[in-house]
Amino acid sequence: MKENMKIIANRQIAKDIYELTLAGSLVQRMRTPGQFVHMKVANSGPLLRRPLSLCDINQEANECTIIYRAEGAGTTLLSQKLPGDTVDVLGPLGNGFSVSALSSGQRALLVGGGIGVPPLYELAKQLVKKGVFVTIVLGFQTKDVVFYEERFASFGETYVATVDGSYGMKGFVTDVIHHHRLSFHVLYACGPKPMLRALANEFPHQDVYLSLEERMGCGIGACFACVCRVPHSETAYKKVCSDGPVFRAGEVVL
Amino acid sequence: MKENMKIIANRQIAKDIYELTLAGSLVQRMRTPGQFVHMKVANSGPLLRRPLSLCDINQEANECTIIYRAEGAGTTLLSQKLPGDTVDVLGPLGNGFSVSALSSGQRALLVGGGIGVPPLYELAKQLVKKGVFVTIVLGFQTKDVVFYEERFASFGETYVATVDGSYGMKGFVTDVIHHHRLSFHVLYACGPKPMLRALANEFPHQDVYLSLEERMGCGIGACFACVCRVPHSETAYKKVCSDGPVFRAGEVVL
Amino acid sequence: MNRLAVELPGLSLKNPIMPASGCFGFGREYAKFYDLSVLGAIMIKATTLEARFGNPTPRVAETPSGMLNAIGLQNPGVDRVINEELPWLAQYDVPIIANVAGSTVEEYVEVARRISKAPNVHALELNISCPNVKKGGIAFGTVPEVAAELTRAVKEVSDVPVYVKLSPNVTNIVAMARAVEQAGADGLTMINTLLGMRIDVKTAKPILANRTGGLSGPAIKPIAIRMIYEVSQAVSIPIIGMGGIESAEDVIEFFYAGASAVAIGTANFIDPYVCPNIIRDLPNVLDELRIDHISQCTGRGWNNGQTVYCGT
Amino acid sequence: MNRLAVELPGLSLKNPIMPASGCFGFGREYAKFYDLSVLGAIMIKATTLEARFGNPTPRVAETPSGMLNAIGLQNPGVDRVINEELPWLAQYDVPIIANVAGSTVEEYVEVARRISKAPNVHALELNISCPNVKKGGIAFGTVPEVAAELTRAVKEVSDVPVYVKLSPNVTNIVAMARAVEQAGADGLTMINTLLGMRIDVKTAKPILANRTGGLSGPAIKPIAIRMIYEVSQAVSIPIIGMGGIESAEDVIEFFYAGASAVAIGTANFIDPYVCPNIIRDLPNVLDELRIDHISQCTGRGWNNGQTVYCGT
Ligand SMILES: Cc1cc2nc3c(=O)[nH]c(=O)nc-3n(C[C@H](O)[C@H](O)[C@H](O)COP(=O)(O)OP(=O)(O)OC[C@H]3O[C@@H](n4cnc5c(N)ncnc54)[C@H](O)[C@@H]3O)c2cc1C
Ligand SMILES: Cc1cc2nc3c(=O)[nH]c(=O)nc-3n(C[C@H](O)[C@H](O)[C@H](O)COP(=O)(O)OP(=O)(O)OC[C@H]3O[C@@H](n4cnc5c(N)ncnc54)[C@H](O)[C@@H]3O)c2cc1C
Ligand SMILES: Cc1cc2nc3c(=O)[nH]c(=O)nc-3n(C[C@H](O)[C@H](O)[C@H](O)COP(=O)(O)O)c2cc1C
Ligand SMILES: Cc1cc2nc3c(=O)[nH]c(=O)nc-3n(C[C@H](O)[C@H](O)[C@H](O)COP(=O)(O)O)c2cc1C
Ligand code: FES
Ligand code: FES
Repeated sequence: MKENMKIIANRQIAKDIYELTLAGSLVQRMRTPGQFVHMKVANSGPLLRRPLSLCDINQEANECTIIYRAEGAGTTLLSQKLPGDTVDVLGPLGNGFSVSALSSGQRALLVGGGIGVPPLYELAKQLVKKGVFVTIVLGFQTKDVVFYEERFASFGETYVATVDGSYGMKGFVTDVIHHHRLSFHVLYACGPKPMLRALANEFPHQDVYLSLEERMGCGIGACFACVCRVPHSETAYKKVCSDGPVFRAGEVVL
Repeated sequence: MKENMKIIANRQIAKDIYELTLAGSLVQRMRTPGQFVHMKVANSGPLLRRPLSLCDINQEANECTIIYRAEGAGTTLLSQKLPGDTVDVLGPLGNGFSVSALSSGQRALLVGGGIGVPPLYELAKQLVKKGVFVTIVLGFQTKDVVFYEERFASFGETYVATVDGSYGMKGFVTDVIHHHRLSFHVLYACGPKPMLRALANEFPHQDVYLSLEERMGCGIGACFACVCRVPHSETAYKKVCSDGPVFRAGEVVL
Repeated sequence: MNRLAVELPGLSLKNPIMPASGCFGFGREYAKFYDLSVLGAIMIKATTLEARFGNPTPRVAETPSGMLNAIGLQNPGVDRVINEELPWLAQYDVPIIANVAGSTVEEYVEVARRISKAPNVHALELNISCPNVKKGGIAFGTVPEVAAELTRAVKEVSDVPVYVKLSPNVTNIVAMARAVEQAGADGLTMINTLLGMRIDVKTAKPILANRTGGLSGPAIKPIAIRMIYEVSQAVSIPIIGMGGIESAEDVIEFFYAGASAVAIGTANFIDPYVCPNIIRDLPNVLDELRIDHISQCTGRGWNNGQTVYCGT
Repeated sequence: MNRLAVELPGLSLKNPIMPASGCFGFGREYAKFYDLSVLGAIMIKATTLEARFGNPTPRVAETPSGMLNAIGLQNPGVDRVINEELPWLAQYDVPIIANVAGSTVEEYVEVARRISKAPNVHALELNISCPNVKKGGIAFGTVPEVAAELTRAVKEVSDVPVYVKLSPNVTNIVAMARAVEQAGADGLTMINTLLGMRIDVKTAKPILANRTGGLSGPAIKPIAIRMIYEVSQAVSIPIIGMGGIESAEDVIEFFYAGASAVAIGTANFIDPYVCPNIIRDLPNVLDELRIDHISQCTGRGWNNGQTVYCGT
């Protein structure tokens, strides 16, 4: 469950956005899109691990890909790592997106916001492989930070929105969905909480899976840092790290 | 006085002993053997800088060499650095060995113990250049950690002692001096305090320069971490970092 | 001879390494990484009378060489701990130290009474020092008389020895230690977290929803060492030390300061294998130091090799 | 408008950045690196009545993201500070805050009386919290009444405003702050170091010759932030904050917590240019945050933009 994985590539693909390819035997345990790894970027760096989603799993090559935004101390340090270096990876962790919720011929809508986009890539790959039709809506702040549009386009119709209108449609992912009247059997989403809330409110009677973020300690369910409430209970809870990060809309309080 | 110097080479030359070659414009300020640099080995590594002596100064090539023992957190991290990496160097600091204490044709005895050996190298170089005859006595714990014997031998008669007798004469540097009845106009020494004390006691009436070590905060004279007492005074002091590290025997209490 | 075996009131430990309360849940998650029977003991998560949800999130924030937490004593309540967690833990050959918390003396007493009867609970750890709850918690941990009264009340009902967990957020830790020793504590555990805070530069808001939280991790190690050094010279009950331990060398440092066993908290989050790794490394470190038995390390920082607390 | 200018009792600061006492000597060394006139102020090394040698060495030890020091108030005595150091500092356009220490009330009073008359001393900083001296020092810093009495006595003789430097080694920092405010303190500086210790694993001896020392550096930053956050809401005199500051962002965090100016200690050892670098970076950080003036940051962590202490 823990390995010093080898960095195969670590390249910038948009402003502050990096694509990291890792090799190691842990890849053989990685199956489900939406699962994440808990990464210690350096021995002498920041104390805690950083949760990062799996973006692409390639078991034949024994490689996986992660896309991250270099923002704070840990991810900035990570962005300086070179091919050949290693990083300490714990994972795969958590419960990912349910691919089995759909069968061949059905329609999935995948909605990603900002740095919530990456886990949708492996999800799209697995759904398409299964014969599911996917439509993808990606929301970003601005043109500079858009990534993977063409990659997603190879799986299905792909729409991009930017908040400032500098690329694609101006507005939010919900605007895209309305504008194009996109429909689906199952909706899968990952991104900032306001986006997830909007989607949950928009489609209260449909099958919606949401991937949540929360500050983590252990990443494995032991420290109770990452809990969220369950509707209609004072004490019931779910842990984002081990019960999630993907929940069915309605399962937890957003 | 502060520069991110470039690592040209960082190679192991004995057990846990590394020879680090740095390039940068700071080298142009480095003149005196026995001076040291205060080095921050990594941005995200240990908090404090590490004092390390200049071993070789090559102003034509804009390079200097430092020899260090990988022991604690900082020096171990340093030993993992690769050519092309940079380290944050403050220096040169302190007052080094007085080369002008001798004139051409006179005799110098250079005595180094363990990781106190390095600064004697630049000293020997400068003395020989001046026409001074140098004799060198190097003491080490054991054979594994002996370094630079041949290099010193090119400057003058060089004797090695090891505490366990695994190489050279068995015993301490003072044993070598006695055994070979070595004499000198000026003695220069760097090494552990017991060795320095023994030498000061041995030659109370001669010109003896000793390089001291002390745990440091600032390295520039501001924090009073590294003071030593001055004989016959309750309050007088010298700072190892800025008044030393080299003192005349008798100048400070050992 | 087992060089790591340690005898403490109520506890025959095969080694002096145990996960610290709140950093190991009830063991279920770490059991996926290794066999819990290798541990000296397990300090389970703080237990209160009723189930508690705890504080809103974010509950953790990173700091230089440390972390802040404000979990707020989330736990399923003493009865579910007794009925669900402790029986599950009983499959492992490892004594349990039950961390007891509450808002009133009565609550502490009731939790202690019930949980001390569980067959695999070999000792209680009185959490008088949790900085993350409004009522109780830290108040009990900062006034010697209040701590003493609580200790006395719990001792009266407990079927097993009682360790009191000291808060470092006090002017005089020795006074706290003496007060609870006098009141009958069988041992001390120290230190709990230091009260700290971080404010987000972008939003100007505290990062923790609870605003303040408890600082743990390597950053606090020198404070823990100092306090254990002071307290161990002032009391004659044993100390289980904690605060920033990451390695076998750290364990030795805590023993030198005066600890007779240690607990590992935050480091479990960084490396889930840290406890078994330390247990593996300790004999080698003892070899290097030419020390036969770990207990000989206790108090060496001040006693130069005399015997201090050495079990019974 | 100077976006960094700050008005505090006795101090018109061109910017709120000053080196902390004991981490900058009397400025001579850092003057080789940059023009001291760029600084908001300078807190000079603690001064006692007579010259003091201080503690034996080693006097410093490294810890995770921090350092311990036990210098022991080494200084040349108040008269030499007045006759040699302060006149030398007068060549720079920078107000001096004189750190006053002593073992008795009388000693504090005498040092304060003399040094407050020096023309470039614009304020005193009463060091009631140095953990590294046997007598006085920390005793004054842990009992509110004792601190208040000392403050009152010094206020009576001082020609300039008096700031009291609080020790974090207390149960109730707010009580200390209120006591010295009541006694007439014009401002607070906080925090001094936390008492800590390290023991050498090889020798089993404390690394510091003095055994314990004061913990400073980034490790203590969350504790400083928490204490300033608490105290700034409880008093109405301004706070000069310190404890682990390394960057302009850290400065903002201290202001948000409630500081009106800050001091930089340990970071000077890591980068001698840290103070001028922070002064250079601050306007850019204010730009990013869309804040006009640094003073608007004070207390934002709890007051959401109301005005708190804002000079006179
Ligand atoms: C399940 C999960 C999956 C994620 N997947 C991705 C991904 O694929 N790509 C990506 O760029 N980011 C992802 N994130 C967010 C990512 O974890 C944070 O951006 C990252 O931890 C920030 O670290 P830092 O060193 O840049 O920031 P710092 O500010 O140095 O972080 C300080 C502390 O806060 C925590 N933290 C800060 N921001 C967040 C956040 N948004 N969520 C959780 N913890 C945070 C850090 O983990 C660390 O403990 C994911 C988060 C979660 C919970
Ligand atoms: C003027 C001077 C010149 C030196 N020159 C050399 C040299 O050329 N080659 C070399 O190998 N060593 C030299 N040393 C010793 C060297 O500074 C220490 O070995 C080094 O700081 C240890 O760092 P670490 O990260 O390995 O140890 P750690 O144990 O991680 O160090 C912890 C802290 O203790 C300090 N420290 C530990 N040991 C010493 C020591 N012996 N002297 C001073 N501070 C210490 C460190 O600087 C650091 O602040 C010199 C020391 C001084 C004072
Ligand atoms: C996330 C977290 C939760 C904690 N919960 C508890 C608790 O429930 N009861 C308790 O007594 N201590 C609790 N603690 C304190 C630890 O048991 C320990 O005393 C402290 O963290 C210092 O050790 P460390 O630095 O090794 O983490 C908690 C600490 C952390 C980090
Ligand atoms: C080496 C050293 C010496 C110090 N000397 C003094 C002193 O003489 N007087 C004083 O009030 N504080 C002294 N301090 C405390 C600092 O002024 C400051 O309050 C503390 O270090 C926290 O700030 P920092 O983390 O930025 O260093 C000293 C600190 C250090 C590290
Ligand atoms: S991060 Fe520890 S329980 Fe989820
Ligand atoms: S190391 Fe600071 S004065 Fe010498």
